[in-house]
Amino acid sequence: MKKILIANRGEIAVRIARACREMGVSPVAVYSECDRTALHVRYADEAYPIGPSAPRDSYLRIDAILDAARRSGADAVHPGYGFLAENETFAAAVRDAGLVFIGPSPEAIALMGSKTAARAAATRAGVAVVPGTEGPLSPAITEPELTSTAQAIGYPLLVKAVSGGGGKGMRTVTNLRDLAAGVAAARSEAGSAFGDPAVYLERCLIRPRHIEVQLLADEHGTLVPFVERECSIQRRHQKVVEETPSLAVGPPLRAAITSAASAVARAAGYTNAGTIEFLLDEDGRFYFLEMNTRLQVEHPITEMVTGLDLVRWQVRIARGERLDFDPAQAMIPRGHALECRIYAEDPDHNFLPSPGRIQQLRAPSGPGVRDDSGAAAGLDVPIFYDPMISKLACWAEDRASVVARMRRALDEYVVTGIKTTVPFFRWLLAQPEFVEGRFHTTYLDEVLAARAGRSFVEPDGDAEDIAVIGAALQSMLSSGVSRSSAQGAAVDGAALRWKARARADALRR
Amino acid sequence: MKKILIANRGEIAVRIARACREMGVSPVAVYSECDRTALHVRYADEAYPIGPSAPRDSYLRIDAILDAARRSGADAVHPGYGFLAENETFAAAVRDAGLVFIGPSPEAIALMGSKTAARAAATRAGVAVVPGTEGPLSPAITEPELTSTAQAIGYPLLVKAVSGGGGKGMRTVTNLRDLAAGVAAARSEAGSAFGDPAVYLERCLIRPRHIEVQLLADEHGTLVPFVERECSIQRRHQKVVEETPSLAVGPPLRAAITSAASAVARAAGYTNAGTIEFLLDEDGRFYFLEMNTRLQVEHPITEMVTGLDLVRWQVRIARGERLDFDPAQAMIPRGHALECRIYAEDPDHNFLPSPGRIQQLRAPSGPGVRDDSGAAAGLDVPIFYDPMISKLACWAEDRASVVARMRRALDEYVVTGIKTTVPFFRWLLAQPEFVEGRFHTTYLDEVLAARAGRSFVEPDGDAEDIAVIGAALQSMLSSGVSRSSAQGAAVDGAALRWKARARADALRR
Amino acid sequence: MQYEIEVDGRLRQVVVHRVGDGFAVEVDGRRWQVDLARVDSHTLSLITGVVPPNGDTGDATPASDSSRRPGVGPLVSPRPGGPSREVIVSSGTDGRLVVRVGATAFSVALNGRRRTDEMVAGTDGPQRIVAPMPGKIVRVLVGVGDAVHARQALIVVEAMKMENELRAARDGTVAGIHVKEGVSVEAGAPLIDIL
Amino acid sequence: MQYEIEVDGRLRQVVVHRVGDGFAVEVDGRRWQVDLARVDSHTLSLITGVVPPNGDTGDATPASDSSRRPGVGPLVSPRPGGPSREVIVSSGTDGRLVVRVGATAFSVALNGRRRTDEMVAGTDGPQRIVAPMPGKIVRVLVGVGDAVHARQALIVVEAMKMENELRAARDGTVAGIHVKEGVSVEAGAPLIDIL
Repeated sequence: MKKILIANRGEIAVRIARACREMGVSPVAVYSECDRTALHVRYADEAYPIGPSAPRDSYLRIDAILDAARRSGADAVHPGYGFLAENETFAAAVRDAGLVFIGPSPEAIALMGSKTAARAAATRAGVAVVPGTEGPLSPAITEPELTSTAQAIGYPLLVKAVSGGGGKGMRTVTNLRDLAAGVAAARSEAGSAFGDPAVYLERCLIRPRHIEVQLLADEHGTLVPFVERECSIQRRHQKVVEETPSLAVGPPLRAAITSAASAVARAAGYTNAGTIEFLLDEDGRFYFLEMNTRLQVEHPITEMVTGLDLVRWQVRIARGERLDFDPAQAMIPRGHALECRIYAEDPDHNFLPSPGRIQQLRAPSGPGVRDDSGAAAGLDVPIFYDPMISKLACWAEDRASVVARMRRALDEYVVTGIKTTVPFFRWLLAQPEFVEGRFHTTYLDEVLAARAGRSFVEPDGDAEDIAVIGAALQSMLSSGVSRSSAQGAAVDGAALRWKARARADALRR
Repeated sequence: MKKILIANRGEIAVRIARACREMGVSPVAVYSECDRTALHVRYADEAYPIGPSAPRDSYLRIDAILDAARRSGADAVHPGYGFLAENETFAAAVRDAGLVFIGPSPEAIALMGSKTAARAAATRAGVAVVPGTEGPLSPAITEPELTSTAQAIGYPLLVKAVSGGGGKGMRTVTNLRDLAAGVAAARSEAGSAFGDPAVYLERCLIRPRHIEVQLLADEHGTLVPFVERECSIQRRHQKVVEETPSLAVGPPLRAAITSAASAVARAAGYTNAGTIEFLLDEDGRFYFLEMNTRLQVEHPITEMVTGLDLVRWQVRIARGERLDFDPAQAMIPRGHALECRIYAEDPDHNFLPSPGRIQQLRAPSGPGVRDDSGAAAGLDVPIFYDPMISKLACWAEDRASVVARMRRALDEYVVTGIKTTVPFFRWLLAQPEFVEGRFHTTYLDEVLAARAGRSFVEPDGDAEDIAVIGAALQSMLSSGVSRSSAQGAAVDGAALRWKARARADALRR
Repeated sequence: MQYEIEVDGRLRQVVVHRVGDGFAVEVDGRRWQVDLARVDSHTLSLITGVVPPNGDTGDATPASDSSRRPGVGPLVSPRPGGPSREVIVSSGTDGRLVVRVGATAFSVALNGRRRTDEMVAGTDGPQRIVAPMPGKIVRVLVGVGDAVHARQALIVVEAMKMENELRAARDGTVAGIHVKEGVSVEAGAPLIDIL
Repeated sequence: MQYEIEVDGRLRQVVVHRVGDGFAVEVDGRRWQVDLARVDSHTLSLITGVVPPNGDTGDATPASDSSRRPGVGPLVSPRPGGPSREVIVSSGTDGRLVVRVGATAFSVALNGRRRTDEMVAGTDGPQRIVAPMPGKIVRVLVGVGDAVHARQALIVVEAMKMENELRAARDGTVAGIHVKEGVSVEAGAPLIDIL
């Protein structure tokens, strides 16, 4: 494998390209019109345009992507996450073009990509699923049929897209009155987001935690589960903070839930990287939720506590290599890792997207900090895609330390020109519920509703005075004569002195 | 401990301030005239000026630093490395001012700070030292006495400053003819660098490796040694690349050398963080070289393979806390870590310092990369201090992977406006001797001498064509307005050609 | 130099004097000493102290401070050193500035430019809901004449692959609807008026 | 547009043509297709391909490429896509530029203005003024038999919306004029002969 085409954009395309470089493989990028200067294009060895900015015209265009692969001479395709990552037609088309698809087989994607089929597979593997409809709702279901189906499951319930993911095409319905509208809304969103309006119903567990198990499986029958991740901090069913290990999971539960995950994956004949998601109820029972047949957004935190590079292993598995590390390394976490998804959204205005040009960007750094970013100063955050600009992950010896480190890193993060969710995370990480790990999947929506839009910025009075002073002084400096020329002259003088001294030193030696 | 004054500058001041923030302690900076806008000043909660730019007028001014501590209300002082970090007078003055010195006692600094006293302490602890004089040479030593002393040790030998460090005040003498001049030069350099011209003689081992042992010791009698670091890649006795673990050290040698280090530190009644340096000869024998009674520049790589935060532990030890982690965690490395010291030097011109204003700076990021930097775009690299602008450290599962990752990270590192040693590291990490770990403390000087100044940049032809194309297009895009094109226009064709010829001649030399 | 600066809905009066190498700045009568250094065209480094009316330099242990000066009015050049703040000024929407102090960002308007953002409108007067970003109108949830309450969802705009509900800032009545479902709108386009 | 650029002690001749949305660039006769995007004031993103003499677009698998074009000369607008390089141009010492291509930095010097053939012409013998780029003849400034001196403007060619004056390299007499005002010419077309 000499050249890998990355059928994605943004931070994950950069992440995969970095893995390629470290493996001596040449990364090839594809780009839509608005992504011509995106980081993933500049970071790749080659780049090919695949169409207009709307995803259906570019990043979802199987033909254009395969054409780019052929033109570049790539011998493999990495789909990243989102876009075509869980599209079995794409995986099959890549295979049919004689290229390696870095991911599971089209058959496994098809099986686990349908949420209803995946639920059936889990049941066959002896793993409990959240109670719900066995298959998708008939498009022609009558209102009385719908009512009685919902009644049998019980309220509150979730309407979920069969082909869904990332919280799209999902609605919570708390009573009969909202049922029909919820189903209609979910169908509409699912249709436009995934090209498949099919939805199903599932009971809404009370205050569950979201626990998921990363897996790697090679093509020689070895399957390795990883220590769990917890992703209970969600806004409208979208993960915003992830951590590993979970405070709610001890060694016995870890053994049980990873065994369950392995059983489901084995039953599906799964290979490469995947993640099985569970809900954990207040009594410690867990239920299969769904399987993501791809690299997960939050994979960095697993890499941090296990020391295993998941993208590298994806490539190695696709090359036919064997999982030859000690499985205990994947199961016994070292320390604690936390990830915040930094979005171009305005947290003080109901998390509305905040596209636009990034004026300045200064990412945090130093011990235990990893910033996987697709953004750069001068770049526009396009309106066409998910507005995540970076994943800020931290590692430390224990959970209290990693929370403190994340707060430090958030304080260092400078992004101007657009709004980001950094202020929201600074607020969240100071909440006692978060610090003590007392949360569940609806915690965040509840606390946000209770705040009723109150700003996340709670400045001290001095900071506001300093802001006013800074605005006045900046205005004065920008309007008046700049001192920069005088400063420049001083610098040149200093540089000359240093050079003179260095030469003198060199001569003395 | 609520507020820590950091008596240092640059990357290490930022590193310590980050640890402070993560511990809920307020960091206080001090700054010299040229450091007013330095990163460590902007990153601190408070900042106090301590004098003109020359170190003796500011960062070496004990009175000014204590005055800043008093004004800020700090209750502790962290000295970093360099400047006053190994000055027992400073440690004592901090203690006498009622503040906590985050480091060993003045007595331990005094004992181990004198290289000859430290050698005696090591001998008392039963650890072999490199053969050499027992104490400093008498200032009044006669030439016949010097000759016979040197004869007894044998050539080649090293003249070393008693108070030295960082390769300063050190001379290699290969025969009698150069002896007197070498001693005189070392004395002169030591006097100006450390205020103490005393020197001693030590046998120069053939092709030794530099192996060092990090230690932590609390105030309750617990002392923990760490897995070794290897720092054999040195230019003129200055470390430029460090790694851990060493390819030359297996578990039995690790047990022996860490025991020896512990014995020396215990004999000195040592507390807080320190490092004992050894030379390892080709037969696997090791000799005590010296002890650094402070945080080491290269501490990040130890943090990466052990998961222990050394700066945090320095603060905790100074607060009287106990080393309560499992000592095995410090001794059993996970994976492999590598650090490159990025200097503002021009590797293609004999590593001359390259001060000036940083125009753009883009640090590498992503999995396994840690950049501890004191630099930022728009900042001047001052002429007064060590020109290290950042420490780029990488971690990976094994040595081959970490070398590949470091190469990837170096490729990502963009610094414009000044020259840096990044191109040199890109070259070094491609050398078979480096990749295979076949090196020793004089490897780099030998190979640099053999290259005779040949450029480290070995571009492919395409890249040069692209550079030419980029220059033309950039000129076209900024036509008429850019300073560079205006300057270019002033040069007529003939003059340009003449310059090109002269430059080609210069490069051929 | 005198400025009127609005931040968080409040007008602040700022007077800047140059004193020695630094500045003395009054904010609504509160006096600050400011040592200013420019990092780049958008970034300032401020080392500040509040100057009490007696002109104290604000040292932490003034009783033992030999450098302490007696009160000599506001224009003393005090001993430098104190709280360090990095300030980054960037342009925001509607001609406002975003001023970042440490990790906290403030939206400010210089010299009387009033805030025009209906999203955080006051407690009375008409509200106009405008498109916060370019996007497509997915659903209009209210009709002209409907009574709406604060935080009620009014309209759904799809942008960046997400459906975003825009809500009423306070109680009122829908007076006008400027868009239909399915149309694309630019940022700032008026969508709904509420009285 | 023509440049003379020195890199690593060698002088390189660069001719830039605008072709479609991109550029065709010749470097010492080697022809590149360049898709250019500006990232910021110092940073360019180039997606390039070498164009072989037959005008092939440089696809990796040309045999099966339905979009492959037959050789039609240098000014085809080829199918975009290919090697991607980030180029950062910053000012170096002595008026030189530091041009970073990927991870490698080059020190280059450029003349910075449009160059014409006479700048690199020999010192004696007849001169032929040729079109340095495709363009349109805007004005002919001399007639046959005119005596001209070195650096005298002879003819104006418009290309890339810029008027470019071509000048005599040295003193002489106009022996022939091969074009008229208003005509379009290809790169390399003979324009004026001087004896």
